[in-house]
Amino acid sequence: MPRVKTRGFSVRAVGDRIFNLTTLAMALVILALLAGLTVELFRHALPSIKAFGFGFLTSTDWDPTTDQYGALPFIYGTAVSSALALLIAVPLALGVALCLSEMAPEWLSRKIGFLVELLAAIPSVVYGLWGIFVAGPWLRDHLDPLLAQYLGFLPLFQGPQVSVSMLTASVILAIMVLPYISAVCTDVFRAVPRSQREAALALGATKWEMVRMAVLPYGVSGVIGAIILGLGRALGETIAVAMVIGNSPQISASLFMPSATLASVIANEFVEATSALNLAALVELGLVLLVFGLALNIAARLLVYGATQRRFQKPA
Amino acid sequence: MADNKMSTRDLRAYFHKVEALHGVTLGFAANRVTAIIGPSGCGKSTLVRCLNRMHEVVPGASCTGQVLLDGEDIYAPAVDPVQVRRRVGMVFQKPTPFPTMSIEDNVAAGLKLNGIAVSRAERDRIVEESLRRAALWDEVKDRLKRPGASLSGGQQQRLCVARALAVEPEVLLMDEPCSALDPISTARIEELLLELKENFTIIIVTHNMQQAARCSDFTAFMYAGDLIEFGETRQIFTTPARRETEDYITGRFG
Amino acid sequence: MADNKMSTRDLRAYFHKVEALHGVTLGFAANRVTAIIGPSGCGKSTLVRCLNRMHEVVPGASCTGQVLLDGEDIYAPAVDPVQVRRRVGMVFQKPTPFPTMSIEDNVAAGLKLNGIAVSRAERDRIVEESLRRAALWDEVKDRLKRPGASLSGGQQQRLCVARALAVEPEVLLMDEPCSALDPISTARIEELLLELKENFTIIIVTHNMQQAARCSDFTAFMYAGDLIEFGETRQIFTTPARRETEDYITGRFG
Amino acid sequence: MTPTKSLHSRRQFFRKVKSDVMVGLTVLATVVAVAPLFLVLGYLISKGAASVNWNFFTKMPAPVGQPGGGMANAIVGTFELVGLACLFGVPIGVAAGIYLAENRGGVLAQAIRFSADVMMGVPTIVVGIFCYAIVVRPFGGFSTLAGAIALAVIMIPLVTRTAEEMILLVPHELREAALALGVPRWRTSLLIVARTAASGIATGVILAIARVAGETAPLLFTAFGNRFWSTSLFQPISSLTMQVYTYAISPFADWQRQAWAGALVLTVIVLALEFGVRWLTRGAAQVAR
Amino acid sequence: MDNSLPQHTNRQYEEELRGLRSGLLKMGGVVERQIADAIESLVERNTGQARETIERDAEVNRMDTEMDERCIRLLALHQPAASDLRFITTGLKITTDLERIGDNAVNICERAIELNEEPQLKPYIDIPRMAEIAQTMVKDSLDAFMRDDTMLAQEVIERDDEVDRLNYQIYRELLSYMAEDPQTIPRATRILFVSKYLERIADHATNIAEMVVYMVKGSTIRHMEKKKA
Amino acid sequence: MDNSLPQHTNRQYEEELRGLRSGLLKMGGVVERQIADAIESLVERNTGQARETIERDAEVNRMDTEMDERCIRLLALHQPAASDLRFITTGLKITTDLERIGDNAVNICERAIELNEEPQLKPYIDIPRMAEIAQTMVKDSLDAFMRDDTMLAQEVIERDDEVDRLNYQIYRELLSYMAEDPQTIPRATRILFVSKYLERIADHATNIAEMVVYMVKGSTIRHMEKKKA
Repeated sequence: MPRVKTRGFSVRAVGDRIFNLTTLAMALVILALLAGLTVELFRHALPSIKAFGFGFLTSTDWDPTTDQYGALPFIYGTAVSSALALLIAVPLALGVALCLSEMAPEWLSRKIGFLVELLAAIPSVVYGLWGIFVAGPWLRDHLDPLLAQYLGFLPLFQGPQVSVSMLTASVILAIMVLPYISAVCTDVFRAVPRSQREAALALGATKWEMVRMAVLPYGVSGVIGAIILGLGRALGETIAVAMVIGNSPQISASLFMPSATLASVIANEFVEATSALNLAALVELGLVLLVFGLALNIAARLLVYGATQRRFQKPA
Repeated sequence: MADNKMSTRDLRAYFHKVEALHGVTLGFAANRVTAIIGPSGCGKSTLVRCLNRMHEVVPGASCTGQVLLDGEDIYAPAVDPVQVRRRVGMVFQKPTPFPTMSIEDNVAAGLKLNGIAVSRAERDRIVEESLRRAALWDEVKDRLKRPGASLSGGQQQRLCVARALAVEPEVLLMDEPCSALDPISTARIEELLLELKENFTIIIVTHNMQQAARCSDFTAFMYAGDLIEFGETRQIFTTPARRETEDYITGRFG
Repeated sequence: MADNKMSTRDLRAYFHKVEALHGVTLGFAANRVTAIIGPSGCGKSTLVRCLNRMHEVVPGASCTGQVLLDGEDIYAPAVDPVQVRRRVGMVFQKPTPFPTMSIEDNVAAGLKLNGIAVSRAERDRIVEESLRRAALWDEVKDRLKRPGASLSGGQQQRLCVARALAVEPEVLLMDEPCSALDPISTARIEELLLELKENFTIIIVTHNMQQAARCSDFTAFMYAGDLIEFGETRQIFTTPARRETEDYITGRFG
Repeated sequence: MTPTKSLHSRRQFFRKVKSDVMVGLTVLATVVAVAPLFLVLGYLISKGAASVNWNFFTKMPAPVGQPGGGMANAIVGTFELVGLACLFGVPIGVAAGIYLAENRGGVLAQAIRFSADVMMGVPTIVVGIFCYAIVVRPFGGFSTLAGAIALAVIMIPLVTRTAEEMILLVPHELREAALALGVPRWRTSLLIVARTAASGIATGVILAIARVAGETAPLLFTAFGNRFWSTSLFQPISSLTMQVYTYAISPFADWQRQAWAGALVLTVIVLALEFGVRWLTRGAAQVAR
Repeated sequence: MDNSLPQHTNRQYEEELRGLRSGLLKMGGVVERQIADAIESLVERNTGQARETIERDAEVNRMDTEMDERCIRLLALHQPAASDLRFITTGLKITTDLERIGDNAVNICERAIELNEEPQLKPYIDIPRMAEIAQTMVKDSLDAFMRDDTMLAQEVIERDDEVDRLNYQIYRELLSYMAEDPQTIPRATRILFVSKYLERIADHATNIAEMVVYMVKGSTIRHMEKKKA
Repeated sequence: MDNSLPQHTNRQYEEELRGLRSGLLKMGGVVERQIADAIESLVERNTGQARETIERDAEVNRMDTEMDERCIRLLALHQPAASDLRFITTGLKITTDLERIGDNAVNICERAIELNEEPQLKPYIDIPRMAEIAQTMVKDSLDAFMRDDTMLAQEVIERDDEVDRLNYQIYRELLSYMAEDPQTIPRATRILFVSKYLERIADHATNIAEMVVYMVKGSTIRHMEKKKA
């Protein structure tokens, strides 16, 4: 029988130490990347920040020929396209999530869930392509006239109808963020213990009442988190939007008109930047995007943690 | 046993094609505690879940035969399972308070479904009465607004009992209600059974023979989907009629 | 009790600042089964986890006092906890077969993971002997290559026993090894204890008093982090010396 | 009883109808949500399949107006970029994931976990700018390396978080069981915990690959694109995504046709990865059961 | 744990235990009365009372069965341990003794009826004294049982010698009666038997007391704080 | 479940039960021998044997205590139910009877020693017959217990009448002896006591048999398939 070995500093402890340090170093890379990202963007945006100050955010003037740069049209474009996308995507995503987690039989739910995953997997450039050649023209020819006819009294639905427009971008964005939102929501709903559902049913609840009583309240913070996460995606989406929004730095009331977002303008102009200030202004747009993105993500993560971390908080 | 509150006739339950209950015919006396015992997988939980049509909630589950509640078949085509579950309440193995609701909201959760809008005062009365019946009132009366999840495991289980009682069921099913609890909480729940049976018919599934011995009036012993023996608890535990029951109770299995 | 295999002296365990064991002094006789009973949260699991230095694995956990194994303090500064755990094996509440490994690899895991090179024949011999000791050999000998997770719960737990035995420990700690098992599997494990004690010193934590009564030689009763009473099982269960023990054993708590 | 009963049953009926309507709505939502997938795939096949031929995989892009030509350099470029990104991203991501799982409660770990989550939400175009700033500028030009680093930066948080979550799914008891056998901590972490989570981690890696393979934005000003073979890590390189983008927004019908073909190939690659993951996790799910 | 003796958390168990306790006390009471009545019917030559007493034995037997059933039910349904278990097992054994005491009382009555058919042999002096001692022994042994009182139990055991002494004295006395007048032999042997029955009753009481000592013995090592109720 | 009677999965329990069973059988054997030896020492006027038999009673008492402890241990540690419980509780009650039978054997020996000091009153004819019956009753009642055999138990109970008849016959006979010759009175009363002791022994055997019936009675409603071992 082996006795307790009373070696001084065992090899095993050294192994543990090496292992810990290695993984820690790798983990620190992430921290370094995030910090580096922020710092670098700020550093390269500095000339623009110095030149325009706070006015950068409120000016509507974006003119590389005169080296005048204002971000407001892009901020507006980003905000409207994202908001509209969410307006379309959220109800659908919630419906999908409830259908997958509550209504559909498991085998079907798994299959549909996979399809939704595929929807998320399709590269954005493909959506952009499809948007340019299929969705945009279809919307222009079929949806826009309808909207103009019945809701034309709203300034939103007035003016000429073109295929590359805010509306097209929003619809494409909606299709793109929907799977993200529904996936998180499905997870959140599935995280509701079966016992909770059965408890509601055993009290004499109908299926919908069960959802209202046991599923939705349990998942509410997670759902909000998912929506914000989707918003973050919509804000940052670049290529698909750049392809279908028309890239026109203007603020227009009509959704039928072309527009531009922060990301789309960076994608379009970065390589062709005419001056150092132009580049700095573009980087500053990136910085604005980053700050929005960070803020939203921080908010979303805090909420999603609350909803889904529960199941990981098993006692040690 | 003329005054059976519930009874089953040739009840067979299935999971997909697999028959989990092989024709159980059994009566549950009104205002008595009936315990269902048997080894794991003997179908005791399935049986009890057939009694309030919770069995069919599981994907792929179905059953045949009759389950009579006051003489009416709850599986008759015209019967709405939702209504059955109002009359036959259930408490599960793990305590399941709704985590987003306060203690009183938890108790009143079923009332919202009740249809007739209840006044605030009426609601408070029902909450108090249900909590009293579940022997929890004194422990929580000062913190009714606190979340249900803030209670201890045993308290949560009694909260679930109160919630089930608030909709005034006639029968209370308990599916291993103590298996997640420590001995002290278990003893509390067992004592509660004695009080509840004055007003309700109670059916309790337990894998703990001693628990069945301690707190039931009648005991049904199940094995491999069959009802092997049913009788008064004292008879089952002192002079069982069937060899299988005898073997199980005296710890000779397999 | 001159032939104590293990003993503790004024053992105090902490979670962060909270003292969970208030100075326990206790001896565990060699080749005997010692049961530790007590209500939930009394510190029985903490105590047993201090005996192979698994307590300190939990973040924020620490302990003071001595734990002697064959008279040597396993908490002496020079002692490697890894070595302690080789000599003091442990089986947990839930069966924990390694899911990526076959049955035989599971049994041999202690050897393999430590990089101890043994010949194929030697390894097979150890696997067979360990499985035999855990009374599992006959049930699995034809499917040693199948994954460990393919076994039933009770078999998985015996697989874990075999795995613990394969590294030839001197003491075997069992932390509520049957609480996740049905009565039949429980009975198998209990019977196993009787056989194992011929070669090992066994310490078993259980919240099931009857289990302690059935299968232990000595029983320690703990309450709120204190060792209340220790003695021969038959004495504890027929004539306990302390009122607290008496009350717990006769079901008068709180 | 009678008056309340009729009232009662009317209400019961209402409740039932309401429930059924809501169920119907969710089903409808699902149909609407999934429809675009089939529309997109349908158009990809109908518009792109014709142009996917041997030349497409073997030939270089043809100049405007000249028919034929392919995307051989872009296809190879995509694999090169993704492969390089994996080389950087996977080890760092997995190791960081292990660290996070091992040090669940630590303040540093929590900060890192949070950073990883935030990183996942950073718009990829911003990552592009970042890599432009730290690689393209100092090295004096667009390059394969810059593109690969950009993709790696996107991959790392994805891999880290899936690795961590997969490791956390490994029951705590398993770790304790190994420790109780007298196995040192680092061997436990690698040989038991990470090993058990391996298929899950692989899943995460593949998903991350699928994700970055479809990225365009971060490559625009890092890898830049190249009409020819890229011969060095420090030269610009093309990728399918960039090629599709360029062709799609071009006014030429030939190029647009090529764009559909490129999109089809790209989508097939990405979906193949997704199906691979599905196959992997199916196996894992069976083991778990 | 606080200092007052906590109740069983299982009320039904508590009630059943209490039922057993009071049932045993009641049975003891009936048996004591049987002894007293038997002796009274003998001393006062009251055949009617003797017959009544004999009839009442059925009640003792019924109680015996009932107590046994209670004990078995408690054992089967509540798995008692420690002091509860000792109480119940002792109860199980004591009922036999109580029932036998009842039988002995019946036997006394039977002899009394036979004796009442003939003229009185001699005034009973020692027999009533013996009966009284036996009766208090029964009472005290039961009290000792209920109170876990080993001192009292010990005392009962010691008092048995007194009964044996009286028994022997009566035997000697009757022998001389018989030797003097063979006519008295049938009556004397009957009285001899009565004396023997009383001695038996005392023996049973002693037995109960011994069991009480045995029951508590295990706990002599214990602090004396235990069980008050 | 297959058809052979399964063993307890708890082997220790099984062993303890077996230990109790064989212990009770052994105790029964010793007690039977005590009766036989007591009667032999009386009939063959062997004072030495009588003394040995008296000494051997300590063993019976020791066994009594041991069996009780076994029963209590089984009850405390293994929570028996159903047939096991009935077996153990009956065992608990039977030991008392066996021990009392042993006491009666001692009493017979004591009378034998006294009788051996005087000339033999008359050859023993009925006493050995009675002893034999009582002895087989003890044996059969125990066998009935071990085998759950109510038929045999019933038979034992019926045989008690035969013993009572013999007892009465001896009583009549001795009465006539005494009436004829007062000199014989001390001896005759002693023999009378011996007869009484044997009758007691038969009573105890009857009692055991009755308990066996009671123990199995609960199961008369049961199918008769149960318990073979």
